[in-house]
Amino acid sequence: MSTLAFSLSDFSWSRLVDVEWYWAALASFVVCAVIINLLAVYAGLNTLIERKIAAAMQARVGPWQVGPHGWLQWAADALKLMFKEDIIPLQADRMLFRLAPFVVFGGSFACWVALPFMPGWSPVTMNIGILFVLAVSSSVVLGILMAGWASGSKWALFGAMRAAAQIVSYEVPVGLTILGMLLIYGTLDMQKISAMQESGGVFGIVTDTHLGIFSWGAFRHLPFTFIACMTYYTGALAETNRTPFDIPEAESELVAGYHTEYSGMRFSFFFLAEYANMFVVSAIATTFFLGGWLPPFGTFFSHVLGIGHGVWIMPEGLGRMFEGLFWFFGKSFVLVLLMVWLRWTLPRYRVDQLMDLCWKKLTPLAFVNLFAIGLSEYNPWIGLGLGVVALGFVGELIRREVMAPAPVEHPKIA
Amino acid sequence: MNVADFSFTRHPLENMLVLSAIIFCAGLYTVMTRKNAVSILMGVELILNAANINFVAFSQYLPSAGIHGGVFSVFVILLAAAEAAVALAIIIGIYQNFGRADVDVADLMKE
Amino acid sequence: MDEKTLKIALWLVPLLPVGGFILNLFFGRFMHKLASSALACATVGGSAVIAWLTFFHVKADGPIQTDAIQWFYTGDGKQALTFVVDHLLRVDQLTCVMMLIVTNVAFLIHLFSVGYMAEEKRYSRYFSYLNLFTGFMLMLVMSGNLLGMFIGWEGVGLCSYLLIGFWFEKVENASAGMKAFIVNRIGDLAFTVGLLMLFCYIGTLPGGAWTVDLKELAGIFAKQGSVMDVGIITTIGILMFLGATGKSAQIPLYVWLPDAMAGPTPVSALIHAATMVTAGVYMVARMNFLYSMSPGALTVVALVGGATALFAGTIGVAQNDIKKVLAYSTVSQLGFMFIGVGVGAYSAGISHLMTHAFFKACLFLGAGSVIMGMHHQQDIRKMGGLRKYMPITFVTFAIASIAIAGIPPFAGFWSKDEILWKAWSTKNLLIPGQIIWLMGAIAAAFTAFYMTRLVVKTFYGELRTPIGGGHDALAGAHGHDDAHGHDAHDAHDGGGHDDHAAPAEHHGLEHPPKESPWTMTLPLVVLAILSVVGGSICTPHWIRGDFEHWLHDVCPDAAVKHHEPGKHEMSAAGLQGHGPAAPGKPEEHHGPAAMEIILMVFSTGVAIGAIAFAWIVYRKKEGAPAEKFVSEHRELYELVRDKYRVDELYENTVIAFQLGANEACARFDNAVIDGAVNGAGEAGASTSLYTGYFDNEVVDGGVNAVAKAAQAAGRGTRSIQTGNIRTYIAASVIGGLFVIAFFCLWMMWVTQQGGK
Amino acid sequence: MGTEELLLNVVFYLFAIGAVVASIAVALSTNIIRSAFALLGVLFGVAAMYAFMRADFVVAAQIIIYVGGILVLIIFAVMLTHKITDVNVSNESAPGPAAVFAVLCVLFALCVIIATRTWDRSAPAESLTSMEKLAGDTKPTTAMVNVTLLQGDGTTGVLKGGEVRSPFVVLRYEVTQAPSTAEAAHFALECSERIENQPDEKKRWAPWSPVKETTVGLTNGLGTRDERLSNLKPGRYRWTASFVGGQGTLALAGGKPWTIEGTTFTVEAGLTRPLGVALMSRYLLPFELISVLLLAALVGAAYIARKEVKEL
Repeated sequence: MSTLAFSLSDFSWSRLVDVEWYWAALASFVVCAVIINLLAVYAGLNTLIERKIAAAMQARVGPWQVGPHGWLQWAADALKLMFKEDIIPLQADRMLFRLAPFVVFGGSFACWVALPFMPGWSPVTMNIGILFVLAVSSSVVLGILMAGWASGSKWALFGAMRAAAQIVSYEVPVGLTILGMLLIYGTLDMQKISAMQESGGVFGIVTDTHLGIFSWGAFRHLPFTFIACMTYYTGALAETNRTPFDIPEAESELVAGYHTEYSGMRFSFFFLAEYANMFVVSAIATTFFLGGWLPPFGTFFSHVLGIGHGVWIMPEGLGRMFEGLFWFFGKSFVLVLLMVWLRWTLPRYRVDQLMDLCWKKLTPLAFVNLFAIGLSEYNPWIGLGLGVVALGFVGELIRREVMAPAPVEHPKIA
Repeated sequence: MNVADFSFTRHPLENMLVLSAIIFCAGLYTVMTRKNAVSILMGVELILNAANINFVAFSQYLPSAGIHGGVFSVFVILLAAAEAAVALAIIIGIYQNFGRADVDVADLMKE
Repeated sequence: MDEKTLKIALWLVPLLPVGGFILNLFFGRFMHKLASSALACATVGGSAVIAWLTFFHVKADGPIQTDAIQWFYTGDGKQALTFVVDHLLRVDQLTCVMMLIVTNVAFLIHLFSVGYMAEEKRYSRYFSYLNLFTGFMLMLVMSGNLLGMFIGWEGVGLCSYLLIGFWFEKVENASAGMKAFIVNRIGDLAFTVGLLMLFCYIGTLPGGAWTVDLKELAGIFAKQGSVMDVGIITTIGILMFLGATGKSAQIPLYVWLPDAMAGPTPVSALIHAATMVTAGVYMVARMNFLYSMSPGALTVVALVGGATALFAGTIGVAQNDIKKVLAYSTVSQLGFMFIGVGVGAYSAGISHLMTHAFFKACLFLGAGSVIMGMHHQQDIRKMGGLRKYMPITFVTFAIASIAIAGIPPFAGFWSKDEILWKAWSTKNLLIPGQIIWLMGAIAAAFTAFYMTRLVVKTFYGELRTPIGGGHDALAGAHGHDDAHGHDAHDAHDGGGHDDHAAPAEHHGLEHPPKESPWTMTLPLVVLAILSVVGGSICTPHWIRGDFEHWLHDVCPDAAVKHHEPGKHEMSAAGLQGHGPAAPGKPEEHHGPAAMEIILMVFSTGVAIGAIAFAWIVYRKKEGAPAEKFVSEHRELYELVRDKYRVDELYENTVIAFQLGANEACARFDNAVIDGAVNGAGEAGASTSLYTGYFDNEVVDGGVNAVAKAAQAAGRGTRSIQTGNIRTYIAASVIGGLFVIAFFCLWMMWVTQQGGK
Repeated sequence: MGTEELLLNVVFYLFAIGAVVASIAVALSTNIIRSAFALLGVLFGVAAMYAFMRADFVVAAQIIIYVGGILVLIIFAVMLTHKITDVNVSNESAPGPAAVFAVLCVLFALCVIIATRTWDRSAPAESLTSMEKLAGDTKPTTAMVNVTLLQGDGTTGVLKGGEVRSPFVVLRYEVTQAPSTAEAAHFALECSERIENQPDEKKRWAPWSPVKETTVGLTNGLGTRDERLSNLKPGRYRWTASFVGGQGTLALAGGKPWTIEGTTFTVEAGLTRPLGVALMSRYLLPFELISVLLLAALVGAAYIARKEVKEL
């Protein structure tokens, strides 16, 4: 594939159908517009679903007025946000205050162009896909810091610094787990990563066999890849500042965190960015651990439905592509809903507990996991042995931690 | 036959060189004029980036240069990270000892 | 077990006890007593089982040896001195015998110790030492080369030292252990010299090789025997025999053995009666190819053996400590064995070794049982009438005594008589064998005498120690503690038993002596049975005895033919290992020589006579004649009782000389060497005075001058060093500018040149 | 110059000028926080430059490490060393005509050198060899297949001027050697501008020299494919055929009316794989040393900061 990472002619459109450059440009513009609106609608629906789930879990009704059963509430909210007055505090650094939401939103939105939505097609196909996603999403931190500082408010600033510390810290275990999975796949291209999960698995002992969901990344080297999946998901929760790691916007301590001072459209940008981030991390989890756009039953459905056959990489008909799209979105959205569920289930961590979890538990675990996966890739039988040992260890850990939980240590007042 | 003309003909080498020169000069000016240690650190980062552009440019435009430039740019980035960590620790030390983060206050060894 | 497995399992024979030693040494103190003793017994029993399996294998199809594991090597094939030493265990018929004796007797004695040491506080350590000894002994007898044998040789010495001084709280015990060790060192020095001489001689011999492997050595002796120098061989033989006298307590190095009785009685039984002290005999038998070549060496061996047998026998008559009596009888029996090997009848020597192992172990264990029953009373004058109290001990003890006294058909008779007959009929010596025979016969008589005396004084008559009352409570408490409270106060309690009867003397017994537990009586019974029937395999060949054939392949009886006076030459027999060879082969076809029968009858008569005499003296007449004899020849009695004052002799000669030499060396050290050192120191001090001036003035002056110059320079240039970063950067930038400008000019110049 | 090229130029200059402006803002801004965020702009601009130079891995490293790590550190340091609640953190500088003059001198000197220096653009001998040598030693380059359009009837002849009668030719390529493990073989054909109007050394100052790139096909196994190749201008072309993970032959077939003769090639695309190979093979020791140094820096920074915190 072309090595030019960000050039217009890299759009798969101009590769599939051979068009003039302006058609390509138009197509790319259309794609971006579609994705942005998709994102907006998705975020709105997501808020609505979240509120509904919260209501259900708290035995409330939730939004009810607008539309049948309140199903249009999100649109109303969007309208309200659009027409709300945009307030900038006097203390604020106006330029940065204006700039910050776009940096955050841009950072989380730019990740979408690299996601492998359907077989053989991403908005931009680049051979450093996952690296690009990690890189771009790391600029969200800057946006948050910018916003927090530019607001000129203590709450915002503390929230921002908390968020920055948290995100930067939790990038370590996340990066390590992704590194371990890259050891298995040997490529950065998320399309290829998705395609490679169609066959192989069971500690790499069977290589070219199609094993359904057991060829997915999460089941490649049990239990390590599964532990990696868990670690990644936990770290992703923290990176998106979701409960139980939402101390940056802990409404009981800081009013609303770094976007306390924001209102109206700028606030909605943060809002969109958060939900976009949720989807992005879920999509990465899907791509790395849950087989990307692969259907859970391999090519079974396709054979039954008679849409195409054989290789997944090259699209053989739009039916195949949209089936992949369906599975991709389905898996990712399940993960997003899991986030929502967790948010209304778990209590919030304290700051020291948060850092303790990251540096003393997740990071060493990710390191060990990395080595274990490397060994398993080096020799499947070593991997099997390690796996047995690790399972015993995990069982012991569960017996000790879960069945007899350690007493909560109270914060030391200096 | 000249390979280089055809491998990367889009952005001539000189563009990159001039750009890196400008960034380098900006960093130099920062380092020369700032009092604040953190700002000086920023200037140093600018200079490093300029150097990196040169490395990558020569490595990518001149086939005879080989891949060494690319490798070196990665090394430079890593070293910049280490340098930033240590430098910032020192700066915080200075700030907590002198109450300011200026480089001029830490001249005790002059006497 | 098939051969392949057996080859592996052979390693276990020595290694199992060593493993038990390690476990007991490090983890013993955390174990329950029962556990550690069970561990020890189990390891030794395991090697015993393997030993039996090996024995059957060897009986079926010949010797077996493990695969060689390279130990070390010198040189590459090209250099002059090139040889490889392997870890190698070789089991032939001789090794089989020794292996069986060691493992089984050791197992029985381990079992005995379980009961005997029940109240010992260093229990696990005792068993670990015992295990270590067993391992070393097995290595000694099983090793395929002289080096491994030597390591075993030294190792058993170490273990005997450790176990003699086991109750080191008492000075006597510690010094006894040290005495044993030092005396053994003297012998081992000679042994080492002999080994090295042998090594060098065989290495430099034409057709020889640098080797320590016993089989290769035997082969070389077989091939090159005719060209060897009998003088050197004799020297080597005598040197190695000196080592044997150390280890096996022969004149002149026997003095350590009686003191070695300071150790626990089972140790005396195992190490100082059954196994270790026979190492010398085994060595001579193992090196038979060497001894068979030199009548001189054989003569020395036989003479020393006979002398020792006689000498120790006479001493045994006058001892009153039960263990001392047994010790001297051990020495004299060892003398018998050396007579056997010395006259070239190795099979006879080894057979006596075996039977002696049986009955002497039985005797010692019985003595241990008696001592236990008498609450650590060892003086036979205080005993008597014990056969009522401890019947099993009495019966076994009596059987063993009859065996050692040499009454047919007990074991001792056959082996001893074999030895005597060989001594009479031998032609291998430089002196007529009848002399040796005479010594042996007298010694046998003495043996019968003092054994009877011992039995009578111990088991017959009335108990000569008051029971129950008749002594103050304190002493009673003391006695009680002696019996049981080892953990209570160890200082002299550790040495309070198994020693001279001293501490137990001034009080009686609290309660009458009782029979020992089964762990102690079972070994007694087994050993007694063995000492009855054990002799059957070493009966003469015309009574279905085939011990000689059994050992014939390994150590055939020597037969030196005298071609010309002074030149001795081995017959083919026994030098090429297998295969029948005319002269060396035992006469098989015809029956016993008439002389042999006569001698048998004679020696039996002598033994019976001696027994009867002793019985009359000590049983019928309650020892009155002995008293009379003593009162008449007081000084003779004291001379014998004090073991001919040999210890004092050594004290005044060897040790005195040694101490004087030490004194002289110390004086030399103080006067000359220290003086020289101090003088050097003085000289250095006086010179340093002057060098000090030079240093302070010139060197330091120069250094200070440099420093001052640097200081001045710094003071001059410090104004440049404003602590201001910006000035530094500016300076560097200006410098860089200069560089760039120069670069540009140079490049223009270059381009102009190129233009032209 | 084609319109798409113009567009790309615009993008390029956008990023470049953005980077320059941001760097000048870093140098001159009176507000240290603002200069920190200007540094963000510089970093992104430089990353874009790397992207234009096709150093994809360096782009990712630059953004992850600089933006995600160093810049956050810097901003934290700023906030820890100032009274962070007031928005305008003064950032006094000592601007002087001397400094400006010196910097301008340096800039001028650099530009002079860049303008007058001529670089050695010759390819090393092994630039066309197999993947290992490419990855190990020289920069990944695309093999040049010098092909000429031939008459359909087989009579050769380099086209000069004139018109290509058909708007497209059919290119048939087949994979003769299986691609390496688990990686689809990517086939790309890149047709540079005609040789006749190749820009010369002077014109290289011009920011752009046009190229039309067409990715011809994509397969993950042996086989033969036909791809339509369009908008060819008449002339003699150089084709860059890049073919990852396998070998194949290229032949423009169909013969109506043009055919293209091809040769065999093996090509590595992108900087990621060769960088990895180089780091693990030739630069292994420096790589390890740098990792050790990073660890030392981590410990040292933690130590210094921790000590001070104790003193507080």
